[in-house]
Amino acid sequence: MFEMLWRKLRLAHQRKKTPVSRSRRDLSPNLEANLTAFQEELGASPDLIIRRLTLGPRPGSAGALIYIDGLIDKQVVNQDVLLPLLNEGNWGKGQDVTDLLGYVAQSILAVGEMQTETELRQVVQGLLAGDTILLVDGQAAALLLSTKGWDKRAIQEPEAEQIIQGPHEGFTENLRTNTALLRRKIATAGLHFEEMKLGQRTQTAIAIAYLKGVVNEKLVEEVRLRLKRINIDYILDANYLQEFISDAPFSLFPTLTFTERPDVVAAKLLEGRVAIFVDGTPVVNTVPALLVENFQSPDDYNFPYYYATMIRWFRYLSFSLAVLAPALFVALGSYHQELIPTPLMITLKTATEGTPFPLAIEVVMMGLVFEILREAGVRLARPFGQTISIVGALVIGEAAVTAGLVGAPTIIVIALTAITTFVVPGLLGPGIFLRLIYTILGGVLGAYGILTGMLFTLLHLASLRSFGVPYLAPLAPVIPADLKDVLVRAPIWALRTRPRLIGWPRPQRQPFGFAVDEEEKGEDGHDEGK
Amino acid sequence: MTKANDAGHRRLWWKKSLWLLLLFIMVFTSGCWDRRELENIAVVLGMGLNHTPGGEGYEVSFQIVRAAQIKSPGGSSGGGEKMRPFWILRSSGPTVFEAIRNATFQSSRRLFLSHSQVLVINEAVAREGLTPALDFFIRAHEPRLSLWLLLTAEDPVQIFDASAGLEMVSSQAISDLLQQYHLTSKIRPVRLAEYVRLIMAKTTANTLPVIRTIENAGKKEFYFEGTGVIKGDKLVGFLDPIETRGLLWVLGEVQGGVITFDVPGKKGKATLEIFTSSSTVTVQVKADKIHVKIEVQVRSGLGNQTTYTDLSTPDQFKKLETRQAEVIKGEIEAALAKAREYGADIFGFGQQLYGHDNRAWQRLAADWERHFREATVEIKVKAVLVELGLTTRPVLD
Amino acid sequence: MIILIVLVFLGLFLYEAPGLVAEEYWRELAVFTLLMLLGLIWSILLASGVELPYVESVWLDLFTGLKKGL
Amino acid sequence: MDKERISPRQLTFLVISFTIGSWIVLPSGIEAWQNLWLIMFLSLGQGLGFAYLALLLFRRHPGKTLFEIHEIVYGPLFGKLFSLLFLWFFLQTGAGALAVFVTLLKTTVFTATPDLALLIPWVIIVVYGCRRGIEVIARSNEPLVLATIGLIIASVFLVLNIFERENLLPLFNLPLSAVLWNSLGIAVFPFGQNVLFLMLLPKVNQPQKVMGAVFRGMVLAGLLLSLLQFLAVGVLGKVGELFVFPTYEFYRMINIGEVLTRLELIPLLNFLTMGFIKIMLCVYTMAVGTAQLFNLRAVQPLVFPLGILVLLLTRQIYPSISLHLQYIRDAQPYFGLFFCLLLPLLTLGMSFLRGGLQREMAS
Repeated sequence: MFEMLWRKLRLAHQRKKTPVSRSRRDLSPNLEANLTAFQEELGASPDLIIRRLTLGPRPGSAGALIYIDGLIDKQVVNQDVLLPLLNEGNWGKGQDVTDLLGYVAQSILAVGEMQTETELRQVVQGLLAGDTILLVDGQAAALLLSTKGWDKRAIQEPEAEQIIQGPHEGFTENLRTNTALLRRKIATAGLHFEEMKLGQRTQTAIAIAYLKGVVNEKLVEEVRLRLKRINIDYILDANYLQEFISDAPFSLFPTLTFTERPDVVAAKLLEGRVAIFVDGTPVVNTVPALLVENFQSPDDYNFPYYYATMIRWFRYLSFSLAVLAPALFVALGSYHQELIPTPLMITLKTATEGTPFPLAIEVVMMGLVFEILREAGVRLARPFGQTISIVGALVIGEAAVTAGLVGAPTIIVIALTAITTFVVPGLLGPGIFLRLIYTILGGVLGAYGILTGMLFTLLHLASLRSFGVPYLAPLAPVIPADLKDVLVRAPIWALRTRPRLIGWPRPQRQPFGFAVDEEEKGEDGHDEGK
Repeated sequence: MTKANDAGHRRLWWKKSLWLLLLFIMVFTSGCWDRRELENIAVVLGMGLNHTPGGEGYEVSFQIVRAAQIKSPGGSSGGGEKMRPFWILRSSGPTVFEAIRNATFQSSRRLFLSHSQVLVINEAVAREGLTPALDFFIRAHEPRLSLWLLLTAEDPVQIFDASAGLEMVSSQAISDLLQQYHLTSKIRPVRLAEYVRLIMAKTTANTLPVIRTIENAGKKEFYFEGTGVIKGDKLVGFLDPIETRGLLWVLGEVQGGVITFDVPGKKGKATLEIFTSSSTVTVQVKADKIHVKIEVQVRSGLGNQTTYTDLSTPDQFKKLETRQAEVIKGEIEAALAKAREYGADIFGFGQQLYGHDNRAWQRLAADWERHFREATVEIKVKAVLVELGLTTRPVLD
Repeated sequence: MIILIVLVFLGLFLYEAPGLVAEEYWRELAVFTLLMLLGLIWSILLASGVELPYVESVWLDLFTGLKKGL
Repeated sequence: MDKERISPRQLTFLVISFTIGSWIVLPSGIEAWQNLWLIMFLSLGQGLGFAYLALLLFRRHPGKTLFEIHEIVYGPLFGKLFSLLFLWFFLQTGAGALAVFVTLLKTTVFTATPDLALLIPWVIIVVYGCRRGIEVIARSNEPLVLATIGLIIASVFLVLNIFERENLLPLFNLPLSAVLWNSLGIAVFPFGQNVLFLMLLPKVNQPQKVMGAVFRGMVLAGLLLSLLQFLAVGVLGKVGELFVFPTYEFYRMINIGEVLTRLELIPLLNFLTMGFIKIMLCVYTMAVGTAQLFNLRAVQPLVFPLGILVLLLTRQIYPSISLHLQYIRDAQPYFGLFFCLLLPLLTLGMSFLRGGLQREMAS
């Protein structure tokens, strides 16, 4: 009862309704009035181009072509719109045509997508989305010609998610290119897109993608509901979205996955997930997101399974190292000296001889130094800057050791954790936060403190749900069938079922083994596979 | 709706912050009592146990690692002799625990016993009964049951003072040596857990290795020699190295070592290397008389020979094997004779009976010593020679 | 020391009580305060060193007495 | 809170971690040390008997918690009295287990730390877990139990070099009376306490699989504990009888090539997680019980004060570990029998007497 109440509260703060009041203004038949209306609406911005021309046969009526320079494809506007309009020959037959715009649309213009609008706000929106507007004196309507075409970034591999073997294409800032990239990956009709506009100020286009027949309808419904409920001025990046529609806004751990790779999004859609595209950012969210997904990477599926399993176990190990290594080092060094093997104990003692600070302070201090350097590395230059910061950190560490301020083992542990945090990029944020908390707990209550910290995290994660699916799905509520892609990356032909909680309507992915080739089947008349 | 909404919202934030506050209270209230930094603990690697000169209390000595020296051994340290990488501390008190605590009058750092490898016990303490002295080492949570127990006639400090040969600290050297016991199989290393288990089982007598110091070119070094026999809880006597190996043959713990004997019918000696050995002991009771059958299998190889004859022929091998079996039998009998002399069943015949024929054991347990002395023991040794090394015939024959 | 205990209990009470009041869970609030008071009194007794009987020693005397009685 | 559901598999895991709980650290029936692992099976049999009795009671009143059954069978007044008795049983079980764990921590590692510093974090975690509800406890319990099972299986291989068959012989050298008394002691301590699950059974989403799940849980827990005792006797031999915490000493003996050694912290932490789950279950059941006793709607606010009560009782449960050992040996069998045999039997009898009303047996 109370729990449900709390959940209501949590979503309550997203539901504040501020009614949007906007009077409906229509276009007027008088051309000049429309033009001044446009100028009022958009201000005298230099990239608003108004091209006056005369339409129709010999005297013809005054018209105007309006577009925003930079948003339209100049080539299309000049060749396919202006040229036919100004060409005398086209006007031959239709001398006394009243609906000039209709005639122009039917038989003159060579533009694919066209719309006629009467309401000013719609026209302005079209203009800002890269359409060209055709107005004619005497007609209270406007013709929106789709001439989008701004210079886009070329498709290249996202720097953050590079893989060794496999496709190297990444999403760009343009929504249409991204949807096209996904279409090329999944070329069946089942791939459905739904678009909507969000953010009063920015009118950013948001697209939901899912595979009909594979996805769970309730999930799509939930995604639509949550997106509609967002009431915000602007959306500039996928993370704005994440904090709004995530199940646990206060939680450390992201309940949506961030990726810029079409092959990853395609794989997730095939598993029955829903992808959310945001125009203007290459980052795409897929929901529901589980903790184990952060440990998967496209490489795992492009390499043989035994190698992939090994890498995956390296990732589990390195994330636990990144979070636990400094804490355990402090706990062992300050509380459980009995557990250090004797030879190591002697070397540890010689290494920490004469260092002034207690171990916990040393580790936390050096940890902060490394974090600051890492951040500097990122701001410094392109991502390779991070390696510079690690090298810088080691140099400083070395100096601290020779000066006798800090023990050498501390530097080794800190450098190790600094590197291992990069292995699982998805959990970089939580990793650093948890490491600090565990180190302090380790310094105060030793291994027992760390255990309480870990249990607190486990309980927190177990209570998390991402769009209804428990966050620790294959591990916390143990689902043996899904473990084949978590503990070990089973060979592709064995990955026959989708994750149970996500793709439950049709868990069966493909029949087991190899396809039966045609002639064989033909002979015995029936095909025993199905 | 909005008003409750904001209240809910505010309370939500307040709840969240309170959990964090709780976490921090927990962090600062605990204030780390048990924290002991690496710098201010004195790592004890070896402990010695002896009576105080007066005789009634215990004197405990410690060999503590001096970390600074280990980094740059023998660094010139101004005054006094070259600083050795360890420091020997003595302290005494009515009980072992009191003695250990009194040590903190002299040591600037807390003594940390978890890493101690060896416990060297003076014979005088062993003669009076060991368990009272060992109780602290079982009961306290710092010392571990994997502690090696050693007996010595001298003051344990002498053993610690001895040069550690290749190692830095003599306790470390002793511990490493005990783990290589199978190279000679003439020492039977015993850990605290093993000693206590046998004492509690009341079926078998305990044995502890003996260590002493010898002069070698001016420097004192430690030297393992024989085993002490502990009957009940008191030291009753010693076995020499050969008898110790006799005991090990019966227990099946000989995993290495060499045997030298005169080649039958030839002038010169042969040394065989023992690879592995196993033994089965069966104890039967017939009309309250104990009959023990000991079968020992040995696999060994020809190590070297000092005769001029070719020993690599199969029948020569046969002769060597029978001769080797006789020598081993001799060793076992020597051990048996010594054990009977002390009336201490160090071979575990009692344990066999206790395990396999409990009723008989209940009957005979009362004066097991007599039964042990009068037991008829049949020893069968099967020696197999499997290897020649690299050469067949001697260089000159 | 007693002041600290009272403070802690007050803090915990304030943590939970407004939520209950807002939702008009009166019965729950009553039981909640009852348990909190029980805890408060008990911890004050404990803190002030009053000699309270140990639970297991009570059971032990009862059952060993019972066994002897049988 | 009341529409939470757990699956039969999760119930089995909860039964395992509840049974393993604090017994694995401080076993009952320690006199029969050498044959403890054999007597285990005898106690498992008795434990299953208690469980069958309890499940029969649940079958007669499907979907009802123990306290509701009390009110149906004994009427509102007496029913509440019996429920109060059981509430105390849950409190003492939880506090007893917590006291044992704190003593373990204090004697092995945290000698100088005051109890409070160990108790406060523990209770915070338990309260946090209970406020999230049984679903979250069950979900986070699964990986922990798998880790414990993995650890116990792994310890078979870790001790191969120090395991001596001799220590196990002779198999049965205990007088029959001692065997029976000790087996009863074990039947009551870890297994009998599962009567607590009578409060949680209605929360399982497939009622017909409940009996199978509970039995599977108890049998698996029994096997695990017996295997661990078997290894401990094999390694420690007679010395095990001396120790207050034999399992801890057993793990201190592991020593493979001077490298894989001194790792007793890992099993210690693992058993602590079992303890956390056990005490969480105790506090959660008390919260649900109190809510039903005063027929309240919300369970969550009760968790905090009950957690504090458990904490306080931990300081008041036994003056010293020696008294606790004597309590386990002499008094706990009676105390346990009263709660997991006598009372359920009485309730079952009364329920048959009342006859008719809830006749329909669960499908």
